[in-house]
Amino acid sequence: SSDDGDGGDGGSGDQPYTIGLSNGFVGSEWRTQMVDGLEEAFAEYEAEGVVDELVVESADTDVNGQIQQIRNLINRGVDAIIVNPNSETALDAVFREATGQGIEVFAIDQAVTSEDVTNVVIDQAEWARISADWLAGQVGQGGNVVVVNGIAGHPANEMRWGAAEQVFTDAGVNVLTVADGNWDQATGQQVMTNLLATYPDVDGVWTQDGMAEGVFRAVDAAGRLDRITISGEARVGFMRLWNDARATGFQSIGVVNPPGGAVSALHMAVNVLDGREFASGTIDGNTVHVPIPYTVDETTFDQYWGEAGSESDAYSLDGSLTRDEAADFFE
Amino acid sequence: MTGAAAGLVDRVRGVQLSGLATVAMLVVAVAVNSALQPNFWDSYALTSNFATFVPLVAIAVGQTIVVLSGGLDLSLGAQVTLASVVAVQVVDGSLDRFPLAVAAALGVGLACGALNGLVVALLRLQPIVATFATSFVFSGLALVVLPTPGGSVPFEITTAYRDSVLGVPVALLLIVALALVWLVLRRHRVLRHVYAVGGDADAAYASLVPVARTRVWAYVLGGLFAALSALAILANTGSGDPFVGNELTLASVAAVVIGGTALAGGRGGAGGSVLGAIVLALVTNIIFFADVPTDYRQLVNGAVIILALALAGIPALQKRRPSA
Amino acid sequence: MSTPVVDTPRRGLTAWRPGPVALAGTVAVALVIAGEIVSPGFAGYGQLVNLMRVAAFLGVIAIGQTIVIIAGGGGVDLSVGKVATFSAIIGSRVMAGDDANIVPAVALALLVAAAIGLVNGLGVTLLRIPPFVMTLGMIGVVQGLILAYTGGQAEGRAAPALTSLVNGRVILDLPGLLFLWLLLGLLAVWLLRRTTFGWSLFAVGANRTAAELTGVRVNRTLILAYVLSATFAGLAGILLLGYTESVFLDLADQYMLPSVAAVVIGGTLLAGGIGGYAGTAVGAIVLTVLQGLLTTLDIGGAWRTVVNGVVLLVLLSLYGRQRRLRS
Amino acid sequence: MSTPLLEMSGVRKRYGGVQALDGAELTAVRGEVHALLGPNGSGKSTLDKTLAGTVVPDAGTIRIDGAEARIGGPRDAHALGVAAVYQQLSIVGDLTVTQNVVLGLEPARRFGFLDQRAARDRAGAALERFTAAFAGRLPLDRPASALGPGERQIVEVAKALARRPRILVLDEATASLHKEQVDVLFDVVRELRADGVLVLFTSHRLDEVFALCDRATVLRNGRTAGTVELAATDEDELVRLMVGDAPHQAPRAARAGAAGAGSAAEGPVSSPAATLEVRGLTTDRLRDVSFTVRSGEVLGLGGLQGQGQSELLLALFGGAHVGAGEAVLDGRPLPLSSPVKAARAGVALVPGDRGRQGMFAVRPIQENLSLASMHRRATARLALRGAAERGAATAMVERLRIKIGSLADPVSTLSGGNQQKVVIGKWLLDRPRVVLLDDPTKGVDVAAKEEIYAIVRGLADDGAVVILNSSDNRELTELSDRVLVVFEGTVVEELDAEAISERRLISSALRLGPGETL
Ligand SMILES: Nc1ncnc2c1ncn2[C@@H]1O[C@H](COP(=O)(O)OP(=O)(O)OP(=O)(O)O)[C@@H](O)[C@H]1O
Ligand SMILES: Nc1ncnc2c1ncn2[C@@H]1O[C@H](COP(=O)(O)OP(=O)(O)OP(=O)(O)O)[C@@H](O)[C@H]1O
Ligand SMILES: [Mg+2]
Ligand SMILES: [Mg+2]
Repeated sequence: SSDDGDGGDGGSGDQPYTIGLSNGFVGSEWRTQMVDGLEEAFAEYEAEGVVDELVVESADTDVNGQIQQIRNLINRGVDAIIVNPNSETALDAVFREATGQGIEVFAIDQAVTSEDVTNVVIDQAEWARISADWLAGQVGQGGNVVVVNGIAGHPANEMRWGAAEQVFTDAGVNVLTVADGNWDQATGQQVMTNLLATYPDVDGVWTQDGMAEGVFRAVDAAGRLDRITISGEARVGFMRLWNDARATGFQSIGVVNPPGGAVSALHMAVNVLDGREFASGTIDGNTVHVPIPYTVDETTFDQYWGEAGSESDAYSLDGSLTRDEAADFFE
Repeated sequence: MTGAAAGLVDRVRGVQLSGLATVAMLVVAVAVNSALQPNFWDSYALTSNFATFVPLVAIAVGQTIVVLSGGLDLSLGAQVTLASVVAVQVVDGSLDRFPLAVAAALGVGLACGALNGLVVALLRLQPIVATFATSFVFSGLALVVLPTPGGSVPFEITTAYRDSVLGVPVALLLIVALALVWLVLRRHRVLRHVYAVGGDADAAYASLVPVARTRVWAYVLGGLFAALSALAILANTGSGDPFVGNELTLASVAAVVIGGTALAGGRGGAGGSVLGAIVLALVTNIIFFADVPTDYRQLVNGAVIILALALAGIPALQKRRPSA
Repeated sequence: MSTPVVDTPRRGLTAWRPGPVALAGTVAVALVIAGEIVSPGFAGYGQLVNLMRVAAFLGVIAIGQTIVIIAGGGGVDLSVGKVATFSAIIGSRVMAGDDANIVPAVALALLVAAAIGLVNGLGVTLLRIPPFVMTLGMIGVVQGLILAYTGGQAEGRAAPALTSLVNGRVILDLPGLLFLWLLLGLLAVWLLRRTTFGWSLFAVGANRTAAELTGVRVNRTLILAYVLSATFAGLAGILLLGYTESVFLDLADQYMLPSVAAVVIGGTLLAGGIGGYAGTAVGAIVLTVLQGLLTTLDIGGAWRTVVNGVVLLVLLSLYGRQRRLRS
Repeated sequence: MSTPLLEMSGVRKRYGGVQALDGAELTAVRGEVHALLGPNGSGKSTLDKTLAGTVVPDAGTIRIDGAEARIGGPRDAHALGVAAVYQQLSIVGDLTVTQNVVLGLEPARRFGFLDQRAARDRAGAALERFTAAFAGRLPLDRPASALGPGERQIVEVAKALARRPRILVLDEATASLHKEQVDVLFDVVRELRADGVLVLFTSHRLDEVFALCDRATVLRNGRTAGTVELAATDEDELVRLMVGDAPHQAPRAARAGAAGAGSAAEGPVSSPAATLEVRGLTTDRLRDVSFTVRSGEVLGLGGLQGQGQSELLLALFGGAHVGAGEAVLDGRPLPLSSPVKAARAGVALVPGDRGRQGMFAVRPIQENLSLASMHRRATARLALRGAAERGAATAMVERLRIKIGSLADPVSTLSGGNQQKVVIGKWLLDRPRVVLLDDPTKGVDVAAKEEIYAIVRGLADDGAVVILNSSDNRELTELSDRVLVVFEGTVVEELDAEAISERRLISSALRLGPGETL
C-alpha cells in the first residue's frame, strides 16, 4: 500500500490500493447490505490486482468514535476512505487530517460539508420529492396528510422533509402534524397508531424509509387502509404487505435508496486514485449525485417483486453504478 | 505491625490497589496496541490518539465527581452537546470570539449542573432517573439552538489542538491539565465534602457538612467538566452537531468504574477515571488493529470491557465477607 | 406504648402502599384527559386500547427491571432492551413464519435470554461488577452476538399464531396482548409478594448483610433476579415480534432507560428493598400515554423532547423522591 | 439558680404511627452532667437529636440561655454551641480519622483550600487523651472503616469534643467502650463540667449514671416522667420512674415458664441430647479455640470487648473465613463455610449489630419474622400461604411479647428492644439446635432485658445449645452455666458455675493474677 502523500489531483496510480470503510452504525440491515455489497465489488477489483485490502471499521459509535475510526484508518495507511458519516459537519477536521496525509475521502449516503471530501450520494431532496409528489397527487388539493419522519435535526431527515414539505405546500396539501418515528419500524407503528386515533380525517401518510411497514400495519389495524394512502418504501418487508393488499386496490410507491452507493463510491475512488479528474458538469461543488436507480410503483411492482420477493424482509432494493457508468463521470 | 505501617497498608489496599489495577490495564493496553500497530509511537498516531481521548477523559472526570458524591449523571453527554452547540453558535468561526465561546460553554455547563443539582439535591429525585429526564431537556434545547449541524470553529483552534509542543501532543498536555485541575480540587473543602456525602450522607449531615449544597456543587462541577469536554470536541471536530455528545454518557460511567471509583460513592478518584477513559479508547484501537473479523468485533469489544470492569473490581473482591 | 395504631394486622403480608400506584394512576388519567382536551379523540376507546397495547411491551420488560431494582445494591439491568431485541431476532429466525416452529423458537429465545441474564448475575455476584456497568457492558456483548448470529441481516418472520395471539381481538375488542400482560403481571405480583423468592429478594434489597446472616442465599437470589429480568425481557421481545411481525437489528433497544423510569414512577426505590410491580405497570402506562400525547402535539421534535424531559421530572417528583436526611 | 442553660419544653415528634416524643421536658444548667434516661423507645435519642438539629420537632420550644433557639439543622445547633455523640455514629468510613474529626469544620486557607496540617493537629489534640485505646498510636491517617467499634466510638467522641461545645450530648457513648476508655471519657466529662459545660448523658448502665451524673431526667413513652437529684436517689427509684407502675418483671422462677409455654405451642424445639464440640477453630482473629457445650446449657463468652467473641460466633455461623478447625454437632460436622448451610444445620445467630446485621429496617415485621423459617411452611419451598405466615408471626409476637402496631409495619417503627425481639424471634420460628447470641441486650432497656433473659433461659431449658456473648458482666453472671474468657482470639480461662461472679469475670478479662484486684 502507499501512504506517501500524492494528493487527489496528481494520482500516480501505484496500484494496488488499500481502501478503508468507516461506518458508524450497525443497527440496521441497510448498513449491512452496504458493507456486504462493497466487499463483493471490492473482491472483483482485488482479483484484478487493482486493490489489495479493504479495511472495514464498522461499529455502533458516535461522532467521537467515528473520528477514532478514521484516525485508525489513517494510521493503517489506506489510500482512500469511504465513509458513511454520523455527522454532516463534525468530521470535517478529521477529514482534513486524512487529506493532509494524501488520502482520498468519499462520503456516501449522507453528504458532508467538508470540501476535502467527495460526496457520492443520491439527492435526498429529489428522493423525497418523488414520493411526496406521488402522495400529493393521490390525496389531491386540500387533502390531509400526517408525516412520520426519522429523527428531528438529523441532516438527511431535514433535507428530505424540507423538500417534501415544499411539494405539499405547492400542491395545496394540508400537513396536519409531523411526528418522529426514529427510522424505526416499531416506533413508527406506535406513532402512527397514536396519530390515527387523534386525527380522524387523514387522507394520506408520508413517511421515510424504515417505517413504512410499521405505518402500514398501524393503518391496517385501524381498518383504514382503504381510505388512507401511504407513501411506502422499496424494501421487501413493505413490498410483501403491499403485494398482499394489492388485491383490495391498495397502491403505494417505493423510491429506492440504494445501499449500493458504497459500490458507486468505490468505483469513483479507484478512478480518482488512478489519477483521473471528474468531468465538468458531473460534480457540483464537491458533491457527485448518483442517480436514484429506480422507483417501485404500481406499474413496475410486478417486475421488482419478482426479482426481490425471495429476499428477507429487511432487504432494500438496490442499485449501483456499473464501472462504465462510473467512468462516465470522469474526463 | 506499627500504626504507621498499618495506616500505609490500609491506604495502599483501600485506594491505591484499585488504581494499580487500572494502571496495569493501561500498561497492557499500550503494550498490546503498540505491538499491533507499528506506527503507534509516530507523531501523527500519538497526537491523533490523544486528540481522541480528551473529550471522554474530560467527561469522565466530571462523572467521577458526581459519582463520588453518591450520584450519577446520565445527562452529561447531553450537556456536552448543548454546551458545544451554544459555543459554536457564539464563536461562529471567529478566533476573537473564542474566549466568549469558552465562557458560554462553561456557563451552559454551570447552568445544567445547577439544574441537576436542584432536582437531585433539593427536590431529592433519584439521580439516575432525574438526570435521564434532564438529558431530554438538554438535548432538546441543543436542537433548538442548532437545528441542523453547522457552524465552524476557528481554524487556529482545530490546528492547535492537533499540534505538539516539543514533541508532546497538545492533547496530552490538556489531559495533564485536567488531571492537575482535579488535584487542585481535591485539596478543596468542596471535594472533601463530596467524599463525605458520597460515603455516608447521614453522617455528613450530622457532621455539619452542607449536604444539599455539596451535592449541587458535585453536579455543577460535573457540568463544568462536560463543558470542557464540549470544547475538546469542538476542537476535535471543527464544527457543531446537535447529537455530538450524547453517547459519551454511558462510556463515562464505564471509564469511572474501570478507574476504580465505587459507583456507590465516597471512594475513588478522577486519576483512575482518566486512565480508564484511555483504556476504553485503546481497546477499540486494539480490536481494530488486531484484525478481528468485522462481525465479531463488537462481541470482542464488549467482552473485553466486561473483563476490564471485572479487573477493576478485584481489589473490592478482597473485602468480600459481609460480616467482617 | 400508647401510640394509636394505624394499620390493622389483617392488611396483607407485605407493606403494600397504595401511595405510588394510586398516584401514578391518577397521573395516567390526568394525562389522558389532557390528551383529550389537546386533541379530541385521544381518550376514545380504540385509542386507549392502543395505548395499553403499546404500554404492554414496556410493562413486560419492566417486570424484570422491577425485580432487579428491588434486589438493591445499585441493581439495574440496562441490557433488557438489547436482550429483547436479540430474543426477537432468534425467535423470528427459528419461527420463520411457521406456526409449527413457535415452541422451539420461543424456547430457544428465552433460553438464550436467560443465559445472558445468568452471565449478568454471575458478573454482579461473583465478579462484583456494579450492575449498572455490568449490564451496560452486556449491551455491547449482546449486540456483538446479534451481529455474529445474523451477519447483520435479521431474517425470518413471526408465526401467524403468535401474531394473532398478540394482535388478535379476544373480548371487548381487546387484543390478546393485554391479557398476556395481565397474566404476566399477576405472575410478577405473586412472585414478589407470595413466594420465598420474593421475600428473599426484598430482604436482600433491604439489607444484604442481614439477609446473608439470616440464611438467605443472597447470590442465588441475585442471580435468579438477573435471569428473570433477562427472561422477561426476552418474552417482551417475542411479544414485540408478534406485534411488528418482522424484526430488525435494534427492535427493542429504546426500552432501556424507559423501563427504569417506569419502575421509579411506580414507586419502587432505586436503592432497593421497597416497591412492587403494580406501580411499575401503572408507570409504564403513564410513560406510554405521555409519549402518545407528545406525538399528537404538533410542536416540533426539539421542543417535544424538552417537554418530554420536563414532564418526566414532574412525574418523578410526585413519588420518586428520596428521604430527607433531617427528619 | 440563674437562667438554666438549656430548657426544652413541650417537645413533640411523630414518626408515622409512632409518637416518639409527646411533650417532653428537660431543664439543665451550666456545669452539670445531666442523665437522660428511659426505657428503649422512650424518645431519648429523638430528644437529643432535636437539640442537635438532625430532627425537627413537630412542636415545642428549646431555650438556650433563656433565649428561644431556632434549630433548623445541625449547623444551627453548632452555632449555639451544641455538639453530639450520636447513638448511630456519624462517622464516614471512607474518610480518615483526621478527616472525620474535622469534618464539616475543616480548617482552610484562602478560597476554601484545606489546611491539612492544621487538621491533623486538631484531630491529634482531640484524640490525645484516648491514645491508650489505640495501642499507643493514634491512627490519624487510617480510614475510619478500618477501626473497631470501640475505636470508632472514640473518634465520634473526639469529634464532638473538637467542636468545643457548651452543651455536649452523649447518646450511649459508652456502649462499645472498654472500662478503661470509659474512665478516660469520664475524666474528660468531669473536666468539661468544671469548665461550665452542660453534658447530657444517656446510658442504660445505671452504675455509670450514678458514677458520673448529677441529676437525671427520665423519659417514658415520650413524656418526661421526672427529674431527680441522683445523690438522693437509688437504683430502684430510677427503675420505677422508667418502668412506671407496670409490675417489675418477675425473677428467675417465672422465666422458663414464659418462654417454655410459648414454645410448647410451636412443637418440640430440639432433640434433647445435642452436643456441640468445637476443635481447634482458627480464623483471622481466632487461634485454636476448642470447647464443648451440651444442650440445655448456656455457655457465656467473657473477656474484654473485641477479643474475638463476635468472630467466634460468626465463625460458628459460617460468616467468617475459617482457616482450620471444625465444629461437630451430635457427631456430625457442622458446615462452617456459609451462613445458609449453618442455618440449615440448625444454627441461629443473633448478631451484635442489629441495624446492620440483624434486621431489614424498611421491610414489614411479618417478613422480618418469617424470613429465616419460611421455607418450612412454603409449598414446594416456593409458594407462601398468607395465613400460615401470619399465624407463625403472630404466635411469635405473642410469645415474645413484642409490642407492635401491625405486622405490616416496617420493623424500623419499633423501639430498639422490640426490634431485638424480632431479630431473636425470627430464629425461634426456625427451631434452632444451636443459638448464638451476640450481645443480645446491648442498648436494651431494663424491662426488655428481663424478657430477653427469660427467652434465652427458655431456649436452653428446651434443649438448645446456647452460646452467649455479652459486654455486660452481670448478664453473664445471671445467665451462664459456664463462661469462657476470651483474650486475643483464644480461650484463656474457663469458669464454671460456682466460679462465675462479676468480680471474677473482670479480673479474668484483664488477666490479673489471683492476688491482684482492680
Ligand atoms: N438531605 C436533606 N434532606 C432534606 N433537606 C436537606 C437535606 N440536606 C439539606 N437539607 C436542607 O436543604 C437546605 C440546604 O442544605 P445545606 O445542607 O446546605 O444546609 P445549611 O446548613 O443550611 O447550609 P448553609 O448554612 O450554607 O445554608 C437546607 O434548608 C437544609 O435544611
Ligand atoms: N427515623 C425513625 N422513623 C420511625 N420511627 C422512629 C425513628 N426514629 C425513632 N423512631 C421511633 O421513635 C421512638 C423513640 O425512639 P428513640 O430512638 O428516640 O428511643 P430511645 O429512647 O433512644 O431508645 P433506645 O434506648 O432504644 O435508644 C421509638 O418507638 C422508635 O421506634
Ligand atoms: Mg436511643
Ligand atoms: Mg442554611
